[in-house]
Amino acid sequence: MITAITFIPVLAALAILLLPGAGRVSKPIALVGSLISSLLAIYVVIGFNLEEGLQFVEKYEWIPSIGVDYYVGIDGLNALLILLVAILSPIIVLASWKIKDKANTYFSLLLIQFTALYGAFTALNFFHWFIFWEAALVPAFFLIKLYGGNGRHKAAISFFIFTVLGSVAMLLGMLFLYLKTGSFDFIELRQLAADGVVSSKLGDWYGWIFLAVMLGLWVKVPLFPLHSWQAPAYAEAPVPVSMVLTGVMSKMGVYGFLRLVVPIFPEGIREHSDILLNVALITIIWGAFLALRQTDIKKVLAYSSLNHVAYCMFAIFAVGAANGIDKINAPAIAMQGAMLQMFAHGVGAAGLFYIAGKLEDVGGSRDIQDFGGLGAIMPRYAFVFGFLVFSSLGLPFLAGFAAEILIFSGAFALTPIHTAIALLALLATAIFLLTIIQRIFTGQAHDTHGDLKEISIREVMVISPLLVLTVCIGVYPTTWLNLSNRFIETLSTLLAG
Amino acid sequence: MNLFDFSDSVGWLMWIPICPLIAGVVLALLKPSGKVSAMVAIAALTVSLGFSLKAFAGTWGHEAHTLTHNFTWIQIAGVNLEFGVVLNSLTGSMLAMVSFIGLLIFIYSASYMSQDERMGRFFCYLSIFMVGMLGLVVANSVLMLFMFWEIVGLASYLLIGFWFHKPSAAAAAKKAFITTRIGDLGFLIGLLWAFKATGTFLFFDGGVGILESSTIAALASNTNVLWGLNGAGVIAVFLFIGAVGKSGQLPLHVWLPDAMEGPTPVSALIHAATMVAAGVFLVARAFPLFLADTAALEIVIWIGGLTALFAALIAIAQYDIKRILAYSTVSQLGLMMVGLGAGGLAIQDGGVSIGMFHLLTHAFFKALLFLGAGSIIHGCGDEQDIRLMGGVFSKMKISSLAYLAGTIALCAFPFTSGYFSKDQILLSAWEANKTVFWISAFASLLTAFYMTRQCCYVFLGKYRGEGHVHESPPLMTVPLVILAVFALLLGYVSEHFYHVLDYLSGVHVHQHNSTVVIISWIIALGGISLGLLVYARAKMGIDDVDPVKRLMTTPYGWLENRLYADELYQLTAFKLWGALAKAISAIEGLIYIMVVVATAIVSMIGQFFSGTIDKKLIDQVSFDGTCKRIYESSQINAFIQNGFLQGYLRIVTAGAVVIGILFLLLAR
Amino acid sequence: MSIAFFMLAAVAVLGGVLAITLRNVIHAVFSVLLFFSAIAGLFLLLIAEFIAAVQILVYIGSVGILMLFAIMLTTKVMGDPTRTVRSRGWVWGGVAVAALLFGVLIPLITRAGNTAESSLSNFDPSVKELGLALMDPYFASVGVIALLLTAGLVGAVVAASSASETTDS
Amino acid sequence: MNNFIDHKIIELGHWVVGFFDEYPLLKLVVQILLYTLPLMLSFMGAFAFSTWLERKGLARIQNRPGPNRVGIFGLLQPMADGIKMLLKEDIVPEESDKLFHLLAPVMLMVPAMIAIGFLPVGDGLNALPLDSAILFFFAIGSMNTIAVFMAGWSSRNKYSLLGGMRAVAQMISYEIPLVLSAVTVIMIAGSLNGQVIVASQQISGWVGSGDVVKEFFGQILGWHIFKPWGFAGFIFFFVAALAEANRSPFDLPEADSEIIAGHLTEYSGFKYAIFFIAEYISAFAIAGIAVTLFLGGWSGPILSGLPWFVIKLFSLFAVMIWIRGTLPRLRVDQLMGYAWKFLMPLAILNIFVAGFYYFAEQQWGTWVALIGGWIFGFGALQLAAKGLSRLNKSPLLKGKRVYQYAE
Amino acid sequence: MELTLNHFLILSAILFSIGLVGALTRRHIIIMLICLEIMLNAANLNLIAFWHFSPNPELMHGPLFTLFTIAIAATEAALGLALVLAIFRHYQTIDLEQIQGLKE
Repeated sequence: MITAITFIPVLAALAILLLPGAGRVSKPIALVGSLISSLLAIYVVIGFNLEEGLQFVEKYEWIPSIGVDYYVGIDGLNALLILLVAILSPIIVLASWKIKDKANTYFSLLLIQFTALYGAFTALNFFHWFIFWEAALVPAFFLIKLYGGNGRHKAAISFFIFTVLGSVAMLLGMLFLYLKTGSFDFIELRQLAADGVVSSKLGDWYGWIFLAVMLGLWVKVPLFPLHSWQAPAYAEAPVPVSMVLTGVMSKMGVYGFLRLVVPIFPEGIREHSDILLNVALITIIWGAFLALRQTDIKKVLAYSSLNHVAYCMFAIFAVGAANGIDKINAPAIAMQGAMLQMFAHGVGAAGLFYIAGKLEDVGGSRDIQDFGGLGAIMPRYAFVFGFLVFSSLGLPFLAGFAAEILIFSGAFALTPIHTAIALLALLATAIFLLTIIQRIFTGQAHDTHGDLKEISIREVMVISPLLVLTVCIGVYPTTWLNLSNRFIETLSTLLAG
Repeated sequence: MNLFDFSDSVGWLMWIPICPLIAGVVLALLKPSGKVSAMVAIAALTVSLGFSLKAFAGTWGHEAHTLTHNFTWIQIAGVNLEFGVVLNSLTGSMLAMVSFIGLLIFIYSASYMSQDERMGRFFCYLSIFMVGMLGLVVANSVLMLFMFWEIVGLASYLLIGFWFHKPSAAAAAKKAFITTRIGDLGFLIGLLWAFKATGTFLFFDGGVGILESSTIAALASNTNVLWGLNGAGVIAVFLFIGAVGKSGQLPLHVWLPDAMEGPTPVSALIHAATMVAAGVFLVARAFPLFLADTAALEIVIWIGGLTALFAALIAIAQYDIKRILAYSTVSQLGLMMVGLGAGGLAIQDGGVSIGMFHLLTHAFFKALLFLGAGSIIHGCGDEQDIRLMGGVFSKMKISSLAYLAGTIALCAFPFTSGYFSKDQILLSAWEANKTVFWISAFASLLTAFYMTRQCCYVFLGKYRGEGHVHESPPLMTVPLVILAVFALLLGYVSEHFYHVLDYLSGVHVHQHNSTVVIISWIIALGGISLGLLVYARAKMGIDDVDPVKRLMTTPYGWLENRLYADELYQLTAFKLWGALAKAISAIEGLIYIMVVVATAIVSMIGQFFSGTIDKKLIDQVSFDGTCKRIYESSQINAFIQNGFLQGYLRIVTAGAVVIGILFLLLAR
Repeated sequence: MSIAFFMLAAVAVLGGVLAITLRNVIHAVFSVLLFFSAIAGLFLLLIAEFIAAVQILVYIGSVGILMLFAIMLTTKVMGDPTRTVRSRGWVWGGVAVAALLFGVLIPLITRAGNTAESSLSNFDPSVKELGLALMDPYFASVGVIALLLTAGLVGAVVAASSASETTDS
Repeated sequence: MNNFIDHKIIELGHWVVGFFDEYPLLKLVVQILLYTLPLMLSFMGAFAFSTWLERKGLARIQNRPGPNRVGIFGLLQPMADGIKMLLKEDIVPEESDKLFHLLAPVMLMVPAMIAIGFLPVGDGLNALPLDSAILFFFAIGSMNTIAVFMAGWSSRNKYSLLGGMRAVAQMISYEIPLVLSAVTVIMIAGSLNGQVIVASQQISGWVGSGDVVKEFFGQILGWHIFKPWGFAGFIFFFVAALAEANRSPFDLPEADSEIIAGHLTEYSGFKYAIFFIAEYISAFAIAGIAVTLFLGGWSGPILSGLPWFVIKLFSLFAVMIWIRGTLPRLRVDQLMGYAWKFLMPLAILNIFVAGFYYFAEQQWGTWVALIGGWIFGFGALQLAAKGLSRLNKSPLLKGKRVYQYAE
Repeated sequence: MELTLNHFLILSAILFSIGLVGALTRRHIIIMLICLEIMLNAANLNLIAFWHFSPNPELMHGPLFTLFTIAIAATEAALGLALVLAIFRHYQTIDLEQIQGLKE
């Protein structure tokens, strides 16, 4: 079933590229392809039995000699993320309805991207996972390069180099690990790590390998020192691609941590928890404060997504810093908070980028100073924009708040001071988002913008699922949290130890 | 959570915030015309009022009794974060007050905003505000309270910035939201701390809740957790920070005067009755925590007192009618805080009622004042500067009279509602802390003074603005009269209210101290007479210098500029904030440069490799080199293959010779 | 006998040398014919009459004529076929051959040391045995030679005739 | 009859040599001289007589007296011509290649002389009794083409060169039918040696049988000419011989009307004489070979070897003169076409016929072979001849004449 | 002085060298062909000499092979000259120096 989900988009992509007449109808094919796989994914997630562990497992021998097999399965961790991809992919295809030139290459690349994402989230064997991990990179690179804004070349290249370097480090680390432990399988590795085989085998290399593996994910999330690729890449990418990047790609980094680093190197995280915590904190503050000074709306959103994703990492590292489980099981709450934040931010950020993109399409420029007083001209746009801003701001009863409250309540119990500082960033987020609204929607409208046309109902419909979802997550998050409840519980106890 | 069973449990309390929510959603999505939206909002609010009165009636009899109904919001790994509703006398009274005054304001604004084409949107925001406020009041879980608290913040942002085409309004909205947001951070930390310490968010959870005596005792046990406060005290202080933010106490008061940018009903609703009250309500709600730590109460008193004095001083030098009222609200709130703090110190459990009663009375007469001001402004052709008004009394009889009633209540003229509530505060302040008493007393004096100043400016003399002043329509004046009646007569029912508000101990301790009574009389009458003395015959034109200003020009100047509070923030907080941002972006630039340098190095290395090694070594030397050698060598023998027949033969013979010689030598 | 040998040898060498040194091609051809007849004489000396006859018939009779015809056809009518010049770098050719001759051939021969006496006195070769030998063991090679000759004939005709067709001016 | 004269000559020779026994070297020289001098002198005499005979014959054919002033019946006319030749000034063209101009007549004379050596003049009388005499004869025959060419070229005269080239071409192209027709006889006789061939023409059974009639006819009927392939062979051989010797219908090179005297234009005086002599001697040589191959050589019923040979020789020569007198000259392309497209194929066919004849003779005896040969063999040849002649219809008759150069 | 094989071998070697020298030095194609013929004849002479002095000449190897070589030499000469004609027609000269078709 999962293989079907993973490979349907690619088939659609091939159909677009290869079938003779497919060039003109690439859009509907892409939509249909992504819809089918997303419906299947949703069906799978709905059918996910909360009690059991790994389900929908498909395991085939791929390269038996070195223990590489095609191992796919859904457990608590990736159920939510599969759902995220499933929800976002049709919306992203719809969002790119306006792409005209070189449409079929665009849509085939996009579909390949979706396949890579499905694959990356469902893979349970490092080798197979790594292939999809890299595969996700390539189409993104080309999409940015070919269809991005005017600074796209540099952005695409730095995006590519950073992530590839990181993944090379990770690959080396994992290969070394494979050499020592003899297995690529995440589940096995987790078991080995649990009964101390990994740390004993690696001996004094443990630190280095831990660092190497973490580096690949570090760049992807991105965390503080290696984050400079993220903002230009998100800003220069075309709107749907930036939706993919913020919505799902950054979550791959966090997912990687939860899937790879946490179960296999729990001691590593515990040992270096304070450094890691500081880094996460710096990234949070970094994102927030940089966003303050930006005028390009997509850059602001990019930095804000840097900040939001850093919350997840902050939660994970906070769990690492915990010593033992107290009565409120803070590690579990923090980890669940991270999971929910991934999902919520994915939805929210994607919506925000879409709306920001619409501003660029309609208004022609990305600089918020060029606009003003749009509130009167485009009330519906203002409403949707405001709604999404407040959701990412962390307004209660919206997605942002639910995740953040979990993270903070969990993290505060573990590391109060850091969390307090992290809250500072909340304030900064509020400031820069509200300045955007103030700059764009209030005050006198520029004379040139008198003729700006309101965004059509259809465009609002495109992201209506996202809006509805933000409210659902905000009001009643348990439906989403149940999916990962059991898994996170075991994982957090493993990490908090 | 059974919303629909109205039997004993208090689940139905949730209906109170939900009704306006439904109205809000309906208004937002369907966007009906102005009149219809007003009807929808008012209807929803009347339903909530009904429930509120039912709740108020429920608590009338048995004060100390608290009914709760909790349900889990998120359940993680055995730990569940719960929401809940609570019904005790505090909730009941607040519900009644908020919904009643809200209704009056809704009706008032129905007419006030009738010309505005975005009236539907206005009532939607108002409904959202009521959702937040009512939700806040009924919340039993501190998390839920916080969430509604933020909803109130959002609503205030939307309402202040309603006329967003005015840049000042938008800026004010943003400023309001952010300042309250700072306060909220404190609140959030408090909340998290509570959760960390107690493991639950609920106030009353069958003995385990935060406000239950057992947990408070446990909290209070570890002393000197932070800044000399014990466990409970820390949480209390952090919660108080939230209150300071919301109620505009001293450090975070800057947003309140600017909030006047919003339409008058908004100012009335927010800055008189409800929103500002939320802060005080929070302190009241979490009073047991405060009681557990006297230091916390000390903080409360001091901040309250200073705010009162500070705001009162600024109010003297203001010319905008709404701004004066705003500052008076700030100072009154300070007094309420003093009431609570001093009450707590003086009569422990009873302290709540003192602060809360003043809140109730203040809500009424301040709402009256604001609405009155609204109708006066409306009458004077939307003119807000008092120097351009005057002689309104003759034109707008009803509004003026109602306004005067509100003024005397505010000045705590004997036997008005203000007198009863303020008197108690002064009494407890006398008990608790002499200096705070004198500060609050002086503040009250100033209050009386600037209110009379304002009345003289507005009502006496002749009309200094253009156009003609006309009385507001009945829809506006009727609520004024009702409020006036309440403002004046509520005092007599005070005794009963005190009883109700003492939900903690259930009994009301009467404090009586003759000197304090005399002082309060002097304050009230002295202030008014002083005001009349100075301003009765003063020239109050736009260009005339304010009499007080003539006396002490420079300090008056300071006051005019609101004691440079904004500028102070500008210099300190914002500059720091901007510096931090600048520093970070500088570092970011540095990192970016480092990255660029790194990639340059890498590409240089790459270049080196591709350049030297690849090009020179491999291309030239080895690969191309060999090719060239081969080519050259081929050239050589090509030289031979030049079609010159003899050449070939010669070579053949030469070959033969060589072979022959070899054969000779070898075959020997 | 040996006198005849030395005379014929001298004639042959003279013919050969003249053939390669004479500037006039026709004279060269005639000296070659002389050389061929000397060789025929040597064959006779070695009592191989049939071969001598064939040698005369083939070489002097037809190849000589062929050479003359070729010369006639390749020089412009009455052009001066005499102007032939040595090819460039002829010194090297000479040196190479000298080296070959004296360095290689002669030492080889002398070293071989086969000074066997002529043993032909007891055998009078006749054409009949030759004919029989041709037919019996070497029949296949006769066939091949026949084929070769026809092919040569046809080839020469084609090559030459194409020459005649296209001689334009 | 037992060749009485031949034996006598042989004894004479041995006798002369006997004088020089003690000087082996001298003996050798004398022996060589004995072999060569009488033959040469006799043929020189024959040449002189033949010039006279020819001029007389032609004259009689052309109904005129011919040379009758010098000596009786003009017999001394050759002597007169000889003396005239000697006295004539020997003009050598200034441009010509002096050496080869001189060498040409010599080159022509030498092969002619050697050729007559190979003839089996009499029983035991053979100057060069080689095993492959006939082959040698043809080899030597081919040498005189070189001489003709040398003459043509060295006289530096356009006409002489053209004439030389034409003569060379003619001689080469007729050499092949000549050899091929000779091949039939050699094939049947089984050897290239003159004596063996002559012997093969005596019917073995009859010659030694003593019966006078058989003895008489044995000598004659055995000749190859009476065999089908022999007769055809003789005709082809004789025609080719005429061309080889540049005689009569094929004497194009010296055709006066066309290119003056062909390769001889520049020769005068004694060199011309030598040319003339060489030509006649080679004609005699070829006639001699024809006699040996087809007319039984020196064998004859009554007279001994040598006289028969002489008679047969001069009769053939007479036929040549006869033909010269009557047949017109062939054009060059007809000449060439006749050789390549007519004579050669027939000669090859003749070889096959001879082959069958030999096979039939071995299988069913000579008579059957003879009769079958004549009927079938000769018939086939007749048929082939008719077919070839139709095939080679000369373009003249076919239609408009195509000029390659002239308009 | 009796004739021995060496005499003949030396003679044929000399003749062969003469042929070779001619071939290597003369520029005229026909001269080259002539020299070729000379070399071939030298070889034939060698053959016959070896046959003559061989222990069992009756096998007639020498003459046989010489026959074959002569036949081949004849055809070769014929073809060579025909080619020379063709070359002449193409190059209008038979001077080896100019005929440098192979030279690139």
